[in-house]
Formats: sequence, structure tokens, C-alpha cells
Amino acid sequence: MKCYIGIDLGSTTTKAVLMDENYEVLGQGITNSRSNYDTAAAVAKQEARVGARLTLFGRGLGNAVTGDAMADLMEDLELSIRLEQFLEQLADLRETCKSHAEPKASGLREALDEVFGRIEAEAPGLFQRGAKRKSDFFRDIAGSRVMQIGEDVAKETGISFDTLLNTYDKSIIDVENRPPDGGLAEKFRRGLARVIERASALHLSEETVQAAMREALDVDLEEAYVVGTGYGRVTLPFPKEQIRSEILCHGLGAHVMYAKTRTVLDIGGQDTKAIQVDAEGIVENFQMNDRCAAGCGRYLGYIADEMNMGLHELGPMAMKATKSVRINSTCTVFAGAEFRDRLALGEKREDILAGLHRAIILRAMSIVSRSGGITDEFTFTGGVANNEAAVRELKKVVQENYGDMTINIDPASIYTGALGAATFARRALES
Amino acid sequence: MSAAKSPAEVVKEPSMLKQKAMIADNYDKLTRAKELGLKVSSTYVPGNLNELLMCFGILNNLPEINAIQNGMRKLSGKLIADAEKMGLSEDVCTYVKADLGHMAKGAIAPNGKPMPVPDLLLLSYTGCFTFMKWFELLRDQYGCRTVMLHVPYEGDGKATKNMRDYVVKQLKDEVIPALEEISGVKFDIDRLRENLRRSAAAEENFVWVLESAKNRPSPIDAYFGGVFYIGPIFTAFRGTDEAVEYYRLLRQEIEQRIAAGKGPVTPDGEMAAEKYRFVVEGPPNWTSFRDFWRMFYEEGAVVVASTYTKVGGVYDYDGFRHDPERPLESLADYCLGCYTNRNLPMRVDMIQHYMEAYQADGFLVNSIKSCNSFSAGQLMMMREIEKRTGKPAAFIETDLVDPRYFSPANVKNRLESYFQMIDQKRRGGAHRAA
Amino acid sequence: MAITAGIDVGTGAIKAVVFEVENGGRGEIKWLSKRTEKIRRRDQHKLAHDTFKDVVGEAGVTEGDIAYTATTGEAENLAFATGHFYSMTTHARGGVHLKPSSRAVLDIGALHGRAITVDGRGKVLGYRMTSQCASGSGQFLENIARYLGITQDEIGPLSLQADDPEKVSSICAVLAETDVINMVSRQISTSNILKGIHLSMATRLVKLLRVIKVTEGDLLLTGGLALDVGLLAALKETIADFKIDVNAFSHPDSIYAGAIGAAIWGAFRHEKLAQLGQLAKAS
Amino acid sequence: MQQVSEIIDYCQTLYEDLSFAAAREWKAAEQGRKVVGYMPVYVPRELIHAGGMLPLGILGGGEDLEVIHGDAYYQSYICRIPRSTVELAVSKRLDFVDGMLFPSICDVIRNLSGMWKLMYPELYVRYFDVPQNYKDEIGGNYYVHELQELRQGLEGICGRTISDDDIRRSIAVYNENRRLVNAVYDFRAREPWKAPSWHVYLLMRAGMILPVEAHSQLLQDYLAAAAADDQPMRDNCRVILQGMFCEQPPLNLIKSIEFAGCYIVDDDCMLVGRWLLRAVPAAGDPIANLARAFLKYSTETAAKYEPDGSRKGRYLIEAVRQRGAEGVIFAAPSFCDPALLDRPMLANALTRENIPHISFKYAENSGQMQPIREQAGTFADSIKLWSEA
Ligand SMILES: Nc1ncnc2c1ncn2[C@@H]1O[C@H](COP(=O)(O)OP(=O)(O)O)[C@@H](O)[C@H]1O
Ligand SMILES: Nc1ncnc2c1ncn2[C@@H]1O[C@H](COP(=O)(O)OP(=O)(O)O)[C@@H](O)[C@H]1O
Ligand code: SF4
Ligand code: SF4
Ligand code: SF4
Repeated sequence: MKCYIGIDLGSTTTKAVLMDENYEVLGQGITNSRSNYDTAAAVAKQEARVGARLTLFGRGLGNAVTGDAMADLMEDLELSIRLEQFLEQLADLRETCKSHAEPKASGLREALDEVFGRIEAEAPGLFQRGAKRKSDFFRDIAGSRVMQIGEDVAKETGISFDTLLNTYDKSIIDVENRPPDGGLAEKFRRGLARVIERASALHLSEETVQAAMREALDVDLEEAYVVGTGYGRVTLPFPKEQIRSEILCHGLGAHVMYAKTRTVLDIGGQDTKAIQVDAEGIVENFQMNDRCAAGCGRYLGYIADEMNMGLHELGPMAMKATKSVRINSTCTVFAGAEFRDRLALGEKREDILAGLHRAIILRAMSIVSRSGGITDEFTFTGGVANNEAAVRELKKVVQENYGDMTINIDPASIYTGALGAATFARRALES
Repeated sequence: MSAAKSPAEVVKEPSMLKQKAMIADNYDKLTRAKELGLKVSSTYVPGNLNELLMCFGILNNLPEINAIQNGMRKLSGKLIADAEKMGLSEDVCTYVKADLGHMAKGAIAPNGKPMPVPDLLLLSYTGCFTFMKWFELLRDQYGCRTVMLHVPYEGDGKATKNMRDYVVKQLKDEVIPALEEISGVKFDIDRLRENLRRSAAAEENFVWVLESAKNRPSPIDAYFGGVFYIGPIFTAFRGTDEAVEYYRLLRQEIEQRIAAGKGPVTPDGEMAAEKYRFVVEGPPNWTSFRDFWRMFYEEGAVVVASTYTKVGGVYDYDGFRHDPERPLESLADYCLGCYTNRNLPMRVDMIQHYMEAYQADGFLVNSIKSCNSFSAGQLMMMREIEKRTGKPAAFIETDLVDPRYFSPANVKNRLESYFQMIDQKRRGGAHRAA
Repeated sequence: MAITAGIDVGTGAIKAVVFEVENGGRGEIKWLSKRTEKIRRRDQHKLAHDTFKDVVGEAGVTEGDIAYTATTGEAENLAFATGHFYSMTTHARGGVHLKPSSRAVLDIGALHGRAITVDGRGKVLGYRMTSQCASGSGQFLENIARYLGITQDEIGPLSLQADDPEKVSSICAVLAETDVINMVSRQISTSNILKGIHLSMATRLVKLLRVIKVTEGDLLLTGGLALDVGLLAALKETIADFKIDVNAFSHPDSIYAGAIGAAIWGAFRHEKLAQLGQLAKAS
Repeated sequence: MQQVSEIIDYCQTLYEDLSFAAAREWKAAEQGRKVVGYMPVYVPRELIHAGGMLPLGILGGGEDLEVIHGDAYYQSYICRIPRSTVELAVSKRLDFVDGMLFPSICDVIRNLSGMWKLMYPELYVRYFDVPQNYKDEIGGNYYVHELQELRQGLEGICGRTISDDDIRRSIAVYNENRRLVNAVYDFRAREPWKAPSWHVYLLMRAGMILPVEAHSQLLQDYLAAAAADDQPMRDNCRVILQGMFCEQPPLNLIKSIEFAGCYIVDDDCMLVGRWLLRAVPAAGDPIANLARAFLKYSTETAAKYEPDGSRKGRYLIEAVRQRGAEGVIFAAPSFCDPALLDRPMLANALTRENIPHISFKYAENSGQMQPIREQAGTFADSIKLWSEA
């Protein structure tokens, strides 16, 4: 079947959306952006293909069954496949680390084996339904586990922790930048094998399930057209006519999600954009911030680092605030300093955090206002839309300044740009 | 046909050669003023009184033009740094800093010789407060005589009798006596009339040139090319025979281009087929002038009208001409009517008119960090134009002569997105129509 | 003769010294003890007090023996202080004490850079601080080091080994992470990255010097980053590039310059107040 | 007698009130009352007052206003006051204002007048130009005409003629206010420890909102209360603050400078109250008197042309002498062309007289005071440590 792919090469994450001829999204994929754009794009695309196969598989079964049990099976299957991918990359990392291990450092290879052995052993637990992972990216999961387990192993074996980490630091970049291995079918089959007995809950025979899987894997996902966009778009591995500006893609993507949207705000890792679109999703106006971390996702990331907190913990903590402490510094670094000042003055963490969230939203709102303000409906996209405290502040500020507005936030909003790009790809072959 | 020629192959048209010679000759005279026994006055482009200065045989030196020259020759970055070392803030107009830096470095003209110390600072200040501070700063350095002509702002969008009387009174009681004293020449109003007559003749053809952009394809680029076309009329040549001749030549050339159905000449030869027509507000960037222009002509974007070509006098919009019958009054009206001396609603009306009369596809603001006179309020102007014309607008930010504020990647990103947006709109429009 | 203490409360660290000063700083100045304490997200004020106690103890005197306790840096109103002097006042004096021939002092701390011109007696003649943007500050370098996985002490020596420094335009201290990851992936060596950053910082700092018209003579680096030999080397190169006749130095005790200056000015002020009979009032 | 703290608290409430409740109340108290807003520096408030209207000084949004819409109107490299002023308007905080005057101060304010015209086509909006030529028969004539035009415009707002007698009376009222304003400044210069600068600032700021009569009363009360207030004198140096004639500094900036060891003995905030240096003659042709006062004895500032090059900066040197200041702090709003272009000339003039000076920039919402304290503190240190040496 003909597929249309949109790739959004962001500063922080790379996203891919795979679409069929009927403008239906089959799969979405995301990975952390890295120095090698080709690889980032290839990984995201591969992830989107995984999603697409799962969708096809679900469709194959879908005629027969629906409901919670079905959803559970799909989730289990997906996790199982992720586990497969994880184990494969982990093995690669282990080998790479060992090859980088200084021969002089005796015992280092053994220690590495020990570390990776333990991670491998706990891996299935990480990919359980409801399990907490630091993030879904290999780099983050592996990194945090190596840190923790490495510390224990270092103590036990007397190998220096620094040496261990240095070896890891050197290797992760290599591993990350290796293009993904194509053998998807094999991973699907192995993945399915692990969860197949659960199919019984659906009163389906193993045979039906296996057949559906075979069918899903057999479909030829032909890449009819690819459109690339995003921060890295100048370096995208595509010819010029296959590249669209991220502004147009975000505008169109938001329009595809919410046909009535007129104003789009995207807060990504390193830039913030405000876009006005017309009833057809055509961009009428836009504004972007310059290369300053104030007012984009990295601002929160930096503050999280400063506080030794995880990014995903910021929002929930700020939600506990009873008031919001005003943060005056524009510069992210000085805001960090101000944060510590305020703490020293006895302000509560959550209240200051609320202030920081307000600060980032205010800065974004000034970009919105430069692009022409907010016209109903308003759509909020980008990574920061995942942060509940940021969303709360946004809603407040919008209410205070523009009155009642419909505010759309899609759980998949991070894919907005890629969705727009995929739509462009589909359209390119329409006329 | 659209293949760009290498610059070496590009034919210089006679008008270009003529202008080059005029400029070179003027710098030659300026740098030899002392030996020729000529007096020199520094003054500004907007509201300059060239015809009046000519009556006294005083040479006209324009610090803005020197700043532009240094900008285009990529010298300004250094000069600005020098001026900042002298205590000027990084926030202020870079023309001022390029000029003061230039002065500190011996004020070397493009011909390699030092510019003379002016005998007079003629502060005819219209459309911008910074001019006033600028000459105060120069006066502080040169310690030379300064005479001010205060031109009131058209706050309500029109010149009142009170304003005109005030300017004329200053011309009579302040400016002319000072010029007489400096030059030792008695003022002769008939001489002024003669000069004004020549101005008006050149202005007639100049307006014709600007309006030629109404053709499709436009034979000129009224912004990037326009800055060359305004040269003689805005600077030390208005009122001279040379200027009259220049505009006659230019008009001939453009008539030929129209007949041949050709687009504008660019530094790389003929431009790509006309794809977009724009009206541009704001001065250009000088330090990356060529690169900036290239971003347009490579995409087939041509500017059909610009407000920058009105800073040194608005001749097309309401038909102003220097008038030998009312010599001092018409000088006053000229000063009062310069583009940035008109209030914002008036500027918006003008742009709207250009958008419509020149059938533009869009409106582009090149907002200049240096220049509050132009820039403060441009965002609102932009939205007002969008509202009135329904055409999309875009906003880019650069600077005049400070290379630090021209970010090619940024500007290109913006322009590309903008061009794509117009394309998408066109296609969308077709989509809807179908 | 008076025993005085100087405490420099910074964003990154607390620095404290105890001195025995003769004649308000015009005579002999004897160093009794010194101490640095990294703040590491602890309470600045409490830490300052503890450090003060420790450094006094190490000097072999008691708090009662201290004639004047002067603070500098970010703590204008610490309860145990006699008086406060502002950073540029103290770094200037401290700089001249450490290297008497200095006529300019460049203090590079965690968040700000400060360029100061000074006369032979440590009097501040002119100064300028960096702006509201933290690109090119100590914090910036600290972040980079974190991304590169190296310690602060390693930065300088590594930078010295650079053979082909990477060109780094002024980049945001926060977004630098991506740029650095980019460079790493382009196989640029850590040394060349660090040197590139050092050169970019040096350019900003030399511009600061230029603004306050430092064109010749000896320049002492103070503050935490003075210990960074890579930055010092980069500064020297940049100074040469800018064709100004300035000799840049560092001193092993450069990080104490603020505290030293505070202690000496404290002695000066003590003497003056004694003359004016206002001692009781000031303490 | 009122306490200093009561007076200052009252002023502070006025200062913090971003919706101008006091002016709204004044307007609502009587049918037909009108309010005319004006931007900083100088407008002849006497004419507004003569029409029975309230002149309302609009000095931006200060540090507490969250600017959401204002950035849609201004690029990042334009100072802050116009954007926060637009914010005040867009958020309907100025909806009770019946007319707006934009004085001739710089291109930004000038263009703001046009923006106002575009936004509120029905409102009386005037760019109020003043002559930069100070000869009676040239600039004077022109200015008399401008004043007449303004008078007519104002008559249109208040719906009645503004007679010469009305203006004469108003001139007298403002003469009294000027006297008291100057008295407060003199008092602070004499005993700065009794009149902290932020008190004086808030007092003057109140004069932008209150009816002039009420403000005069307030000043009188303050003078009495402050004189009686026994405050210890601190070991501070004495400085003049220069450059704050338009966009206002955050209150914390003024506090920080004092905290860092500087008594502020003069400044150029809210010049409108001290623009005319002497009492305007109440007898005779009032318009001609106002015009003459402007030409012959108005204060100097960056927005005005100095025809005599040798006198550039003289006024500042004289102020230093008169106020017994030990140095000058140039504090200019970021991106403020007039202040920043004037500064090098003034600084050179001070240097020639061996008067120490420093400079920094601020914005009305600057939050980081530490660098300001450090710079002002170092300045104070160097004066303290070395002045007698
Ligand atoms: N769960 C979350 N909570 C808070 N912030 C998040 C979360 N997930 C992502 N982000 C923010 O989103 C940013 C990445 O957004 P993204 O749209 O992927 O950026 P880009 O398109 O520039 O790569 C990160 O910098 C981070 O701050
Ligand atoms: N040995 C070292 N090499 C390089 N940088 C150092 C070293 N020691 C401290 N620093 C840096 O110096 C900075 C602190 O300097 P300091 O002058 O104490 O600043 P502050 O006074 O602002 O706290 C920190 O950013 C730290 O990274
Ligand atoms: S102001 Fe701060 S956040 Fe912005 S570029 Fe500078 S260092 Fe980065
Ligand atoms: S501010 Fe603008 S108009 Fe004024 S001198 Fe500068 S560039 Fe020219
Ligand atoms: S602060 Fe300065 S630039 Fe801004 S409006 Fe006021 S005078 Fe003009």
C-alpha cells in the first residue's frame, strides 16, 4: 500500500508520521534528535512503521474484537516489541562499551558485563504495563540505568565509577548514531510470542492472531512520498522540493487535528512559534523567538536540572502551588539563580515553580500576540503541551486576556509538525 | 534567459555609469574643498536644502551617505565598535555610530582622501529626533558652527499654515543669514528659483521611473534598485543639470526594458521570472545588501514600491514638486512632507495605496533596529495593511550598517516561509475556486 | 595593626580570608588563613557564617580579635559583618595586593564578568559588567563541562592541548548543550571544543576591557575562572589579536581576590573610623 | 499630623493601582468631568486644568503589569514604556480617558500618537509639538499658535470655552504646586536621610494622578511630617540620577541605589512638575506667558535642543554644585535614543569638571537588581574610600 511520510526533525526530538492514501494516520514515531540527522530521521520513521504495523494488525483483528481486552493486548504487544528493540540496542551498547574499554583498566570489561547483565535482567520489568520509565528513548533509559547500577557495581568491584561512565559516554553516541537495523518482522514475531497466550482473553485462537500478524507484516508499506520539516530541515536528507517550512507544517497539522483552529502555539525544545491559520489551514501569519532559551522547552529542562528533578516532575509539583511567585529574569540562567534566591528567602518550591511556568507562558504569549493574538479556536502543541502546569497557566492567561476560548490540546500534539508534513506529502501526489 | 550572469558580464547601463561619475566627482570636490576654496556644509538627506546651499556655492556633505558607503564596503562594523568605545550605547542608531567612528578614524572618503571638516552643520531636522542629537554630538567634536531648522512633525497628517510659516521664518531669519555669513555670498532668490526649476524637472522623470513598476513584469525593483534611483534626487544633486540628465537617461533605459518585456537588472544580471510583487516598508540593510537582494531575485520576488524611496521627499503620492514660484514655501513643504515626518495613519494610507496601485501580492516590513523613526509602530502598520488589503504581510528584522544584526539564516528562513505561504495561499485559493 | 576578615559570598562559592594589616593597608599585610567553600545548593548565608567561623579558627585567633569583618559579593547585610564593600571595589584592591603591578582586573565569576581599571593603590578608576545574558559566563562553562563529562579542573589543561579550535559564535548558555553535542558528533575533540569556547569567552571579555579603555599594562584575572589555564591562554591570544599591549596574569590565590580586598579595605575603614572616633557606631 | 508612613502608603497605593481608580473616582464624582492623559516630559497642564479637566500622567505600566498584548505592537529593540502603555489601553485600563496628549520627546512617543489615532479614531489625540527654536518671534510665535490650537482642542473635550481668566487661575495653582515640588526636592537635598528617594519618587508620582490641589496639600503634609521624622544619617555619598525623564525606573532600582550607599539628591523623574523653572506670571496674556516660560526658563533635558554648544551639560554641572552632589549616575532606559545619545556629551562635560559618573541601563520591569547594586555600590565605595584621601 502507498504510504506518505512526514518527518519533523526537531531540536530535541524527531517525529515521524506515516499516513495512508485516505489521510488516515497509521503510525507515529518519535526519537531524540541527535547529531546525525539521517539516523534520527531513519529511527523516527522506523518507529512510525512499528506503529503502522501495529495498527494494521489491530485492524486485522479489529473486525472480530474490540474493548478493553483488545486495548490491553495491543499495549502489551507494543511494549513487548519495544523490549525487543531495547534489548537489541542494549546488546550493541554492551559490545561497544567493551570495545572502548581501556585494555589497561583491568576488570573493566567484567564490570561492564556485570552492569549490562543486570540491566538486561531488569529490562522486562521496565516494559510492563504501568511501569515507570524515565523516558521512552533508549539514550535516557540506558543512561539512567547505567548511572544507577554502575554506581553499585563500581563500589562492589572497586572499578572507578568515572571510568565506567566515561566508557559509557564515549559509546552511547556511537550506538545512537548507528542506523536502525531493518529486521522488524523478526522482532514482531518474537514480541508476539511473548504475549500470545494473553490472546486467550479475547477468545481468539493463536492461529487467528498469528495469521493477522502475518498479514500485517506482509503489507508492503511503500514510501510514496516523504516530506521533511523542522529545525534541522536545512540538513534534512531530502531534495529541496520535499521540504516544507516548519511553520507551514505546524499550521497544517493543527488544522488537520482541529479543523476550526485559527491560532496555533507550539512550544518546542529550542523554539517557540505562534501561527495564525485560515479556515483551510493555510498560514496567514507567524512569529518565532530567536535563539534564546527563555520561553521555550529547554527553559524548563534547565530549571529541572538545576533542581535535580526530572522534567516530568516539574509540572506536578507546580500544580501544588497555592500562589505564583513572580520571576523577573528573562535569561534562563539568571532565572535559575533567582530561583535559588527565592528559595533562600523562604518561598516555597512549588510556588516558585508555578512562577517559572507562568514566566514561560507569558513569554510565549507575547510571541502569540505578535503574530496577531488569539482567535478561536486555539491549539497548543509541542513538547511543553505535555506539562500540566504549563497548560494550566496558559489557560489562565488566555482567559484573563482573551476571554473564553476553546483550547485544544491533543495528547499527540508533539506530532503536529510531522502530521502537517505527512499531509503535504499526501497532497503532493494528489494533483 | 533566467540564467544568472556572473557579475563581470553584467552590462552597466549608461545611467549607472553616469551616477557613478557624479558620486566620484562629488567626493573629489569634497575632499579638495579646502584647496578649491569651497565651503562645506554637513546636512541630512530627509529635508535637505540642496538647492539653497547651491545658491551659496556651498558643498553638501551627507553623513548618512558616508555611513551607507562604509556599510556597503563592510567597514562599518569596525567603526561602530570604535564609537561604542567612545561611550555611545549599543542601543542607539548605528548611522550615528558609524559616522562618529568614521570621524575618529580620520573620515576617509571612498576615494581614499580625508573628508574636510565642515564649515557648518546645517541641522535641518525632519522626521527623526536622532538627527538633532547626532549633530549635537558632531558639534561637540568639531566645535563648528551649527544652525538648526526645526521642522515640526505632521502630527495630524498635514502641514498647517503655522508649521509652514515657522519653517519659512527660520529659513529667512536663521538659515539664510548663516549661509550668507559662511560663504560670503549674498542670497539671490532668483538663483534659488533656477535650481528649483531643475529639481522639478528631475522629479518629474523620477516619479515616472517609480511608477514604471506598475507594469507587469515590473522593469525595476523599487527597493533594491530603488536605492540607486533615489541617489541623485535625495542627495547633493537635486537642482543640478546632472540630475536632470541622469533621470532622462534612466527613463529611456526603462522605457526600453518595458518595450522588451524585461524585469529588473540585478547584480547578477537579469532576474528570474517575476513571481511575487511586494511593497516594502523600511530602509534596507547595507552590510549585506547584495545577499539580501539575492534572497529576493532568486525567488522571482520583485519589489514594486517601497517607502524608503520616499524618505528624502515624497513626490509621487500627492504630487509634490519643488516650485520656483513659491521658493521658500516649497522648501518648507518639502521638508514637512518627507515620509517619516508624516504621521502613522498617513503612512498606512500611503502603503495601502501602493499595495493597490502596484498590484502587490504582499507587504513586507524590513524593521531596522537602529531607526525608531521608521520602526516604532511598524507592527501595527503591518496589521492595518493586512486588514485593509487582505494581503499577507511579513516582518523581518535587520539593521542599517551594523553587521551584527543581519542574520542571513534568520532572514532567509523568514522569507522562505513567507514565499511558501503566498504560494500555498495561491494554490489554496485555486483549490477553493475549483 | 589590625586583624580583619574578608568574606566573599558568591553564587558559586564562599571565599574567606583573615589578615593582619598594618597601617590601614599601607604597611605590611600578613595572611593568616584562607578558605573556599563551594555552595552546591546550600544556604548561602548560613554557609558564609560557618566559613567565617572556620577561617577565624584556622587563623589562630578568636572572633573577638577581629577588628573589622568585611563582606563582599552578594551579601550586603550579613549580621556578623562590620561593613560591606562591593565586588568591584574589593577585586580591584585584592588584585593589586596579589600583583602590585596590575592596572586592570578581570573578575570572572559564575554569572558575571567584570572588568575594572585600578591605580597603584587599588582605587577603582572605571568598570563594566557583562549584561543580562549568561552566555559566556562561568556557569556556561560549567554546563558545557557537565555535558562533556569532565571536571572543572580538567577544562584548562584539555583546552591547552587544542590544535584546531572550533569556531564558536556566542551561544546561549542553555542551548549550548545541543551545539556541543553537535560538535562531539562531528568528531571534534573535547580540547578543540573547549578551546573554541574559551576563545569566544575571551573575545567578550576583551571587548569589555576595551570599553573601559584598557590598552596597556598588567592585567590580573581574579575570580573562580582565573584558575582556568585554558581561559588565560585564550585571553592572551585574543589580546594579541586585538593588538593591545596588555599582559594577562593569573595568581594561585586569584579566587580570593574579593575576600582579600574586603579584608584590606576593612582595615582601611577601621583606621579611618578610629580616627573619626566613630568605631562604635559602625559596628 | 499625618505620619510619613501614612502619606507614603497612600502614594504607594496610587502607584500600584494600574486601573487608575483615583482618577476614575474623580471623574465619576461629578457629571461631565473629563480626563486628559499625557505621556511623560512636558505638556502645559495648566490648559487642561483651566478647562476643569484632570490632567492624568501616563507613565507606562511599571514592574507589575504583565505585558501580553504590548509585544504585538513593538519590536524587542524598542524601549518598554510604549508597549506597556499600549497594554494599559488594550486592556481597557484607560477607557475613561477623554483625550490623549503625546509630547514631543522622541520618535517612539511621536509614532505612538499615530498608533493611538489608528486605534481610537474617535478620541481627541494630539501630538503636542514644542519649538526647538527659542526666539520669541520665531519659535515663540509658532508655540503660541500651537498652544492656541491645543486650547481649542481641549475646549472640544470639555465642551466650553477656556477663557484667559481660567488659564490665569490655573497658572497660579500650578505655580503653588511647583513651589512645593521644589521645596520637597530642596528638603531632600538638604537632609536626604529624612526623605528617602523612593518616598520622594512616590510623592511626585502621586502628582501625576491626583488633582493638583490635592497634590499640593499632600506635599505640604509630607514636608511637615518628614521634617519631624527623626531618622539616622547614614554614611552615604550624594549622587544625582540622570536619564529617567521618560520610562520610569522600577521602584526597586531607586531603593537599590540608596541601599548600595548613595543618597539621591536630585533626579529627572517626572519633569512635567519641574519643567518651568520659575513661577509663570499670572497677570497678562496667559498663553504668551506660558510660551515665554517655555522658551526662556524651562529645564534642560535630552528632548530639547541646546543651541549653544558650549553650554551643553552646564545645567547638570550646576545641579551638582547646587545640590552638593559627589557624583552622577546615568540611568537610562534600554533603547532610549535621547537619553543614550545625550549621555556621552553630558559625561564628557562632567569629566572635564572632574565629577565622577557611572552609567547603566534599566527597563521599567527590570527585576535583577544585583548588578545595579554592585555598580552603584562600587561607585559609592570609591567615593567614600577616596574622596577625603
Ligand atoms: N512530560 C513533559 N513535561 C514537561 N515538559 C516536557 C515533557 N515532555 C516534553 N517536554 C518539553 O518539550 C520539549 C521538547 O519539545 P519538542 O516539541 O519535542 O521540541 P522540538 O520540536 O524542538 O524538538 C523539551 O525541551 C521539554 O521541555
Ligand atoms: N579550578 C577551576 N577551574 C575552572 N573554573 C573554576 C575552577 N574553580 C572554580 N571555577 C569556576 O569559577 C566559578 C566561581 O567563581 P567565583 O569567582 O567564586 O564566582 P562567584 O563569586 O560568582 O561565586 C564557577 O563557575 C566555577 O565553575
Ligand atoms: S539570555 Fe540566557 S537564555 Fe537567553 S541566550 Fe542568553 S544565556 Fe541563553
Ligand atoms: S534613527 Fe533612522 S532616521 Fe534617524 S538618523 Fe538613524 S537611521 Fe536616520
Ligand atoms: S524611554 Fe526614551 S526612547 Fe522610549 S519613549 Fe521614552 S524617550 Fe522615547
